[in-house]
Amino acid sequence: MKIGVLKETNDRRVSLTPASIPKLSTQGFEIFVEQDAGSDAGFADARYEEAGAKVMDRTSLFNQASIISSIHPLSSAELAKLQAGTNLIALFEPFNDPEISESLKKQELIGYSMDMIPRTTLAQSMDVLSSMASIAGYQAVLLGAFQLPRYLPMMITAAGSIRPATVLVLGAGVAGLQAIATAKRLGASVEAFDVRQAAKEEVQSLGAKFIEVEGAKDDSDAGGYAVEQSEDFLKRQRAKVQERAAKADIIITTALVRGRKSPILLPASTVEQMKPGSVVVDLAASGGGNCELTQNGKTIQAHGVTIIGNSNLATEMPEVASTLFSNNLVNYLKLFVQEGQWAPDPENEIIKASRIA
Amino acid sequence: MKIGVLKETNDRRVSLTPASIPKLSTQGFEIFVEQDAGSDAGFADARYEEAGAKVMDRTSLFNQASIISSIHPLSSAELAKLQAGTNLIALFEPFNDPEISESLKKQELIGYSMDMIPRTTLAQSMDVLSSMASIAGYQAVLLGAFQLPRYLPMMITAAGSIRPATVLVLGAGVAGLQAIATAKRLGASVEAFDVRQAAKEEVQSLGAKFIEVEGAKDDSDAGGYAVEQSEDFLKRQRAKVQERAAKADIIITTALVRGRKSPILLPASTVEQMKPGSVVVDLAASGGGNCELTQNGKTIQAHGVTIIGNSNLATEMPEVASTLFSNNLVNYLKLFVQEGQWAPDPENEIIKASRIA
Amino acid sequence: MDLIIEFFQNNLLLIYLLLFTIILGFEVISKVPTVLHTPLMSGANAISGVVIIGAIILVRQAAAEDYFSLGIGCLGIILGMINVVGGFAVTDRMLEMFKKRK
Amino acid sequence: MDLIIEFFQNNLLLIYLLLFTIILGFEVISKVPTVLHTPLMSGANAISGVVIIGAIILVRQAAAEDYFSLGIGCLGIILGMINVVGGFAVTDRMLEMFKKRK
Amino acid sequence: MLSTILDITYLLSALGFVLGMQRLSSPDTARRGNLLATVAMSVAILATLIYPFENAPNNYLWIILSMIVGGAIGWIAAFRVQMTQMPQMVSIFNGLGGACAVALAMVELVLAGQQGGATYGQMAILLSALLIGGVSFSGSLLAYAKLEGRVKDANITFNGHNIFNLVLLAATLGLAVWLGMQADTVPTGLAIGLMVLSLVYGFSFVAPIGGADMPVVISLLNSFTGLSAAAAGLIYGNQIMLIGGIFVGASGTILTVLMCQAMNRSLLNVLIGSFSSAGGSTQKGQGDQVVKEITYTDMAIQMYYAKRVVFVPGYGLAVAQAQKMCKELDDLLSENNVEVFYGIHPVAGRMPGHMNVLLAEADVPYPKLLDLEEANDKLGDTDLAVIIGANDVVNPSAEDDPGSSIYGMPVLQVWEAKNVVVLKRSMRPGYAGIQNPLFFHTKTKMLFGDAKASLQELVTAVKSL
Amino acid sequence: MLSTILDITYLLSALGFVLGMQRLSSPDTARRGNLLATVAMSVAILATLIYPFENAPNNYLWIILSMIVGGAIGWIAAFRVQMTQMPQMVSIFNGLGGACAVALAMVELVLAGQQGGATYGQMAILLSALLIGGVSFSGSLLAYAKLEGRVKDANITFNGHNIFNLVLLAATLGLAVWLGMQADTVPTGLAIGLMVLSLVYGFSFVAPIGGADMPVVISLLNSFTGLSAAAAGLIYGNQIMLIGGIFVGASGTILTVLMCQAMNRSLLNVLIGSFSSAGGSTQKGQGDQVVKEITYTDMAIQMYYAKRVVFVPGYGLAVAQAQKMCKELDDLLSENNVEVFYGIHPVAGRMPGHMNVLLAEADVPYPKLLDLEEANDKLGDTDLAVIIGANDVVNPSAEDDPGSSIYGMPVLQVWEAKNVVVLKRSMRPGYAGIQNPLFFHTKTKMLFGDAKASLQELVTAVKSL
Ligand SMILES: NC(=O)c1ccc[n+]([C@@H]2O[C@H](COP(=O)([O-])OP(=O)(O)OC[C@H]3O[C@@H](n4cnc5c(N)ncnc54)[C@H](OP(=O)(O)O)[C@@H]3O)[C@@H](O)[C@H]2O)c1
Ligand SMILES: NC(=O)c1ccc[n+]([C@@H]2O[C@H](COP(=O)([O-])OP(=O)(O)OC[C@H]3O[C@@H](n4cnc5c(N)ncnc54)[C@H](OP(=O)(O)O)[C@@H]3O)[C@@H](O)[C@H]2O)c1
Ligand SMILES: NC(=O)c1ccc[n+]([C@@H]2O[C@H](COP(=O)([O-])OP(=O)(O)OC[C@H]3O[C@@H](n4cnc5c(N)ncnc54)[C@H](O)[C@@H]3O)[C@@H](O)[C@H]2O)c1
Ligand SMILES: NC(=O)c1ccc[n+]([C@@H]2O[C@H](COP(=O)([O-])OP(=O)(O)OC[C@H]3O[C@@H](n4cnc5c(N)ncnc54)[C@H](O)[C@@H]3O)[C@@H](O)[C@H]2O)c1
Repeated sequence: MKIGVLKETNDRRVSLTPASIPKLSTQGFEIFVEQDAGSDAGFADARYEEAGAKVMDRTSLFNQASIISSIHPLSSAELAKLQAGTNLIALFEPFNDPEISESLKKQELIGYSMDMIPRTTLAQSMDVLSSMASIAGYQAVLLGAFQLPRYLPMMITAAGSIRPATVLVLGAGVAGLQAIATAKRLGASVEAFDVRQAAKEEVQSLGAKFIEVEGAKDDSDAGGYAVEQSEDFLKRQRAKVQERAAKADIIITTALVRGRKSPILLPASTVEQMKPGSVVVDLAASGGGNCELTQNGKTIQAHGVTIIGNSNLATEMPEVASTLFSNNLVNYLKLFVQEGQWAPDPENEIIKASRIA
Repeated sequence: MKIGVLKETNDRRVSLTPASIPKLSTQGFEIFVEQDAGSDAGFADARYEEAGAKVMDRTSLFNQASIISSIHPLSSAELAKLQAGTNLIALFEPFNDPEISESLKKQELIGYSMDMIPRTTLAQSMDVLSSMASIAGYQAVLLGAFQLPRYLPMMITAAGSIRPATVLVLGAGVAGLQAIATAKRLGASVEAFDVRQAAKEEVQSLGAKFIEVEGAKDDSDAGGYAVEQSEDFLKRQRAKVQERAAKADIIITTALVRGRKSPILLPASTVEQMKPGSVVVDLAASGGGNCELTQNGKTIQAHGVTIIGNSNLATEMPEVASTLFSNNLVNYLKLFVQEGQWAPDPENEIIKASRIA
Repeated sequence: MDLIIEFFQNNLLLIYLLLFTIILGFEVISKVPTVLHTPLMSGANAISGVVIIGAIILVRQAAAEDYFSLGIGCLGIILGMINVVGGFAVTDRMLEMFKKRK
Repeated sequence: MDLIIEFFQNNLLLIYLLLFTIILGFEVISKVPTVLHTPLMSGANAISGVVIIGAIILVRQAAAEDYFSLGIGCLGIILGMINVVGGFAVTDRMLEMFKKRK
Repeated sequence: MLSTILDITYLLSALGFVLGMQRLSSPDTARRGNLLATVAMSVAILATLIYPFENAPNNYLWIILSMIVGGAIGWIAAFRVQMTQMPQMVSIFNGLGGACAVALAMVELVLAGQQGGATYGQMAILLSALLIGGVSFSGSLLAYAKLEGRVKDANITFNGHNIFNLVLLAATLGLAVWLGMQADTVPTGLAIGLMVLSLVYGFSFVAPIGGADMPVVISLLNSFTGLSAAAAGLIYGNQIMLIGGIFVGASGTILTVLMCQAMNRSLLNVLIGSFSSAGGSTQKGQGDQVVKEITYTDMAIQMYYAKRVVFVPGYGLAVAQAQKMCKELDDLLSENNVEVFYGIHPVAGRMPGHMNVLLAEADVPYPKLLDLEEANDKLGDTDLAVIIGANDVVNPSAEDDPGSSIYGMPVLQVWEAKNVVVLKRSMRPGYAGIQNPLFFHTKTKMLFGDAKASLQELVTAVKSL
Repeated sequence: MLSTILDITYLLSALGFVLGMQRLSSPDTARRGNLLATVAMSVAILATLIYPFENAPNNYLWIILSMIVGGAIGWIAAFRVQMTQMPQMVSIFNGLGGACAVALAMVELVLAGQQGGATYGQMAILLSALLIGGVSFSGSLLAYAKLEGRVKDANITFNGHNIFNLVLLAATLGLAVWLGMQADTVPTGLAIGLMVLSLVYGFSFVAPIGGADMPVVISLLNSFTGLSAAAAGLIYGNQIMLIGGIFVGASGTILTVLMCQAMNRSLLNVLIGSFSSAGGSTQKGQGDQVVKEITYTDMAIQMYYAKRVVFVPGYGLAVAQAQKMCKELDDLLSENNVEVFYGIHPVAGRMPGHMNVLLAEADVPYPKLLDLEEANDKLGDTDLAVIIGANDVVNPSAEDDPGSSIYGMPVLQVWEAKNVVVLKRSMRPGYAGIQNPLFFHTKTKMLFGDAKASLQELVTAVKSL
């Protein structure tokens, strides 16, 4: 079992960190690491070597490894360079890139997409989406707070009393909850919003206020993922959001519906009403954004409001993000090994769900 | 009494905000505001006009105003344009620019430097240094936390347990204390350090740990400002800092000694020992920095450590910074008005201390 | 000595009673919160005015012309009555502030 | 009726004593924490073994050949003794766990 | 002279009983109180033994032998019995005390018959002692058997039992009154009849009462024994028996009431309403598995006297926002040198680090937070694991039920601890929607209710220790 | 028959006293307890009035008139007196009770003399009543005068007072014993002498005791009165007097001890060591200005029964890290519908927003935080301002002393509230290094100690209300 770890082309993270290498070695893996793979995340090549990996250039790695791990999938150009039968592990996002499965199969490659791991309790230890969302939620608040020209906490000072800022979190999934927790910590008044019915209790469990909109579709059968809501519902929701958003200093949106365009929760008209200087951090930017004005990967100013569109905030904390990804990957790989041999059980629920080719 | 408010050339703040204008008008002031003076801070010209100020260009303002307020002092070129007898209110920092007093006097200008207001309890309401330092301390933590490739709080997650980050604050003045409070809020382990004897209790009053170095010079007579310490003391201090810094994830330094070069609390050798990815935020950068490697106004990487040298972080929160500055200014101006007339009492302790020409 | 033994023999139950009364007095008071010290003292004081009963008995049994007994007895009644009435009334006033809000 | 009045007259002090004992019993127990319910019950039970004293008196005064009294009396002593000794011992064992740490 | 000394000795013994009981009612002094009562009893017995009765045959041999036999049996029984069987033991002891009173009353009745009658007062006293003692005796023995599980309720009760009891009681009392009228002859046969009736009534009285209510019944029977001892005291004109008996009777009664209150029921409800609620208050069945509940005080004691306690918070802690209350409890325990740790499962809560956020807010110091592995290392050597609103993360199915949807997930092995208490509101499952066998584990007790409210109660209970 | 009814009435009255006192010892039931005791007393008096003594002249006119006079005086006095003067009033009442006992004893002594002697037992009883009652009477009157401030300690004490007291006591007791020997003659003159001696001793006994210790002394004298009433009860063979008196004697004694404990002193210390500590425990002078301290319980009551309380936190709150304790107190008060606000001065603490950080950590909701102007608006209508480790920010010099270094700074006008309590450790100044006249203000009381510890005590005290 020879596993190769690639350097990401457009990301500071790395899919495997030196600390994980011994855990894999003992299971019988041989580990190859591309040069400089971890340097942006703070893991020098030397540390990989110390831990027992072989550092090499990308081409030799392609030639030697039978399993290739990366965070982002390889370009189709590079896929073509691989030997048939190679196992690829990455976040293929088949919902967003429906052809990927076909193109892998065409090249007789085996693809495991870690973002397809079911969101069950059992699979938590390999759930990279959770790990990354958690970081994103935390970073979103720090970023928003730094950009905001105001304080988050209340301050009664000799130069005047400053009321606490209001942070509105739309979408209380993993990222949203972490954002709520972080904003609460910084002393903001936090309100949140979600269509899942369980979300209300979850939001309140962090001491924040839940803003209710009646008539959400039941989603208990959707395996934890959000379902798309009716148009009428969205309309009423938008009205309520508009009302609250006008008063919010920071809005963090996280409502990403996989395989669909993100629902617009903040139309331009709402942004217009916001106080100048306010900040929107849109973590759903990659799906088009929950804010109508969001531009994915960019920070723009509109109507005096700073709108940050970034679905990849985890990469801003490359060290911890890589560590968590790596731990998830190690836990995931454990499923594939039977007595030191690469023997994925095709009936295993997790493997079945995440195998896309 | 005609007071003119300038647009800053290199700063997003403004020295007077629209909310303060009525307070001045009722005292008999006429207010002139330079075009676009507050726009970077979120205060459009229209709001000034609504509040009762006249908006005009810089030249007409120079011609009409008898009192000119700004945050940073005017360039000598511009000073030359002013009529003799004009009152200037700004942060002249005479400690750092010892000639300023002479050059103002030469031109027969009257200069009041708000940074020279004594740091007494009575003068708190006009103490801009405190207001700005407080913002800087808060921002320093947000900036450091965002730059840090790790979490600040402890997290036990399915992808591994993350220990809390350690934040070390050197210099527990107003900025330092605010930094301590903010870092504590975010869940970091916070340690701090200062040479003032009262600092220990102050640090502990925020729930942080104080690192003691024995033999600090007594400063109780220095009017609240820090005094320079002996070489031996600094040596021992450096040793202790070195030891703690090696373990810190974020170091925030605030030890600015006015009129002197900032003491070096973090020599290059210490930075070398720090974990890669760690962050130093040096608020004493304008005095040369508490970190040997600090470059004022720049963010650099050294030995894998990010070093941010910025003594002007308050400008990153222009709205609240301007508001606080403006409130301080209004409180300060009250000292100058006797029955609707400009009549500063030369014997007033605060006026006496802050008049530099 | 004999006197004491005799007394003991004759008054065994009385002694039991006194002892138990004392214990009961201790027991009743021992867990009282500090707040109630003064009202309790005041209440106990009013009860100690029970001595008035002796004065009443004295006057009722005094011969109509025994002015000594009558005079002093009536003085006793007046004093005792002040103690009893004033004591309970004052206690009640003190306790007014413990009326429950809500 | 007369019987009762007579009884009352003759036993006034006894009645006081009984009443006060009862109040005392209530008062002593009334503030006990739930934890101590069982040990307290057990302790009270041991004390109720005081009936053994009656058995001892019976046997001591029984004629040496009055085997009926002797036999039943001794049975009473045995039963009472079990109650007393066992009761106190069991109570003590239960209370062991309240030994102070530190 | 000598009799005065005896009187004084008895007086002191009586004081010893009262003060002993008083001390028994506070945990700090309880042990000393018991000792005081023991000493008082010994003194009273000794004084009775050596006081020179006029012309008394004394029969010291008989007495000493009986005392040795009885004492030895009591002593051995007391030390053989297991902690969990204490209530049974108390019940037996109590029954024997009652039997002793019965024995005395019978002898005196027989003697009175032989000596040609007694006064009405004497008869009243003798019959009371007989009756009350008899009920106490047989009732206590049945209570013992029930607690030991030797009899099943179904075998000894029948429809209309309560009515039968009333009739039986009326018959017994009637016989007693009628017998009392025969003061001048004192028919022995009828006296024996009364004794039998009282025994039957005692048995029948306890029969329908549910197993969980036994402690209340024992306490009640205990106060009966006290009263019978007092009656016997009147027979012999003995103050110590009288005072001691009355005192036990009074405090036993109030104790009984308190015990009922602690169970949130009335005494009447316990005695009469027992049929309908038999056993219902302590068990919530789930299929044929049984869940055991724990009271606040019992749990408070378990925690307070433990060496190490591990709190396992879960989503329920967050929902209840109980983190500060949890910290308060922690502080209280830590003050008593209990080691308190928090076992944090990686997926506890609804977001990564959920528990960390909450516990940091409550200022729980970081070193007290153990992650999965550290916690599992410590759990084996833990006296009590307190599960606060966690469920899936402490589910043993993850380890031993291959059919479970979480089979294979590492969980907190709380069942390795000596005892487990689970705080939650109901038997509903957690996020994963699966049943948790932990709740039915032999080591586990449940404390139902909102976590914050439960913790608040526990704080109060611990403070009152 | 009738006498049995009287006996039963007395018995019930005695029960009423006991149960009344029992109820008096818990805040919830105290008022009802007092009522119960009042009723019991009325019943006892009434029964005594109407019971038909054989051949008694009755003298009802005298009796009723005396009762009306005494009752009216007592009633009026009780309602005229101000709340703060209650202890004085109690002291007077108590003294009068003692005087009543003295009167009875004197009459009986004189009668005994006329009737040719008494038994030793009667003499012992009569003399005890005389002696104890006398001490109680004069002692209580002096205690009253002291509390009213009508006598100065210096005027009535002298060096060696304690020794003088011992000698006086010996003389008094000696005379009493000697008089007791004269049971067959009962010399009236000597009896009067004894009465005078006991009055002198009562006076001299109270004289050296410090003003602050008066409540303890009153309680002690109260138990004396109880004992004298009991003695009088023995004279008349009257059980209600006996039981009531003994009961008051016992509970008064334990109450005295408890009061000493609450002041952290021993009874002996109060009675003997009084010279050295006279007045020292309640006053800390500063120049000629006087600082008043407050006890935890008094403060707890003030807070608990207030409508609005404003907390003013300062740097001391931060140093003590008392924010959570402060929140706990807030919660307790809020539960009782007390409005609680926090007045936050802009420069409180050592950094801008210092108080905000701390109070946010303790989860105090933002709307409860008032800034300077809001707080000053509310303070006028506030029952109690609690200053928690703040100093400069509540310094009235800023408003009224132009020479002060902070003259002109706006401060929190806490002195506008009805009462002010300051929690700090000492009289040391704050950051600005200037003295604070607030501490000497008439409305202000100090509670010295670490803020966290003080708040903890207050929480406990409020909970016990
Ligand atoms: N950590 C994450 O990132 C994450 C995210 C999403 C989902 N999850 C999943 O969530 C679960 C977490 O496990 P867990 O043990 O923490 O929670 P859990 O299994 O969901 O159980 C929580 C328990 O708390 C009880 N509860 C709820 N409110 C309560 C209250 N007010 N007072 C007392 N008890 C209360 C509930 O029982 P009653 O209703 O009977 O009171 C429930 O059984 C795992 O299955 C995990 O996979 C985790
Ligand atoms: N806000 C700011 O930015 C800032 C910055 C620097 C300086 N200051 C100055 O600091 C002062 C703030 O006023 P302040 O009223 O908050 O504080 P303060 O005037 O300094 O008074 C604090 C008081 O708290 C008491 N204290 C200290 N530790 C305590 C403890 N553990 N328990 C109970 N009491 C304790 C001290 O009295 P004991 O020693 O007797 O206990 C002291 O008098 C102003 O003069 C202000 O100008 C403010
Ligand atoms: N079993 C576990 O331990 C575990 C761990 C992590 C996550 N999960 C579950 O996985 C699921 C997905 O989590 P995620 O964070 O990746 O969610 P996500 O990224 O899919 O969505 C983020 C949130 O946005 C919400 N949302 C969607 N459309 C919305 C709309 N129109 N308006 C408002 N809100 C909208 C969703 O309800 C969700 O809460 C959740 O249900 C979560 O509980 C389970
Ligand atoms: N009266 C008031 O209300 C009030 C308000 C604000 C500030 N102040 C006082 O004004 C003074 C100045 O405050 P500031 O924040 O502007 O301070 P500053 O900017 O002058 O210095 C920052 C901190 O660095 C510390 N420092 C200096 N040299 C050091 C060294 N070699 N090593 C470590 N630490 C060193 C100083 O002691 C100080 O605490 C303080 O004493 C403060 O308490 C008073």
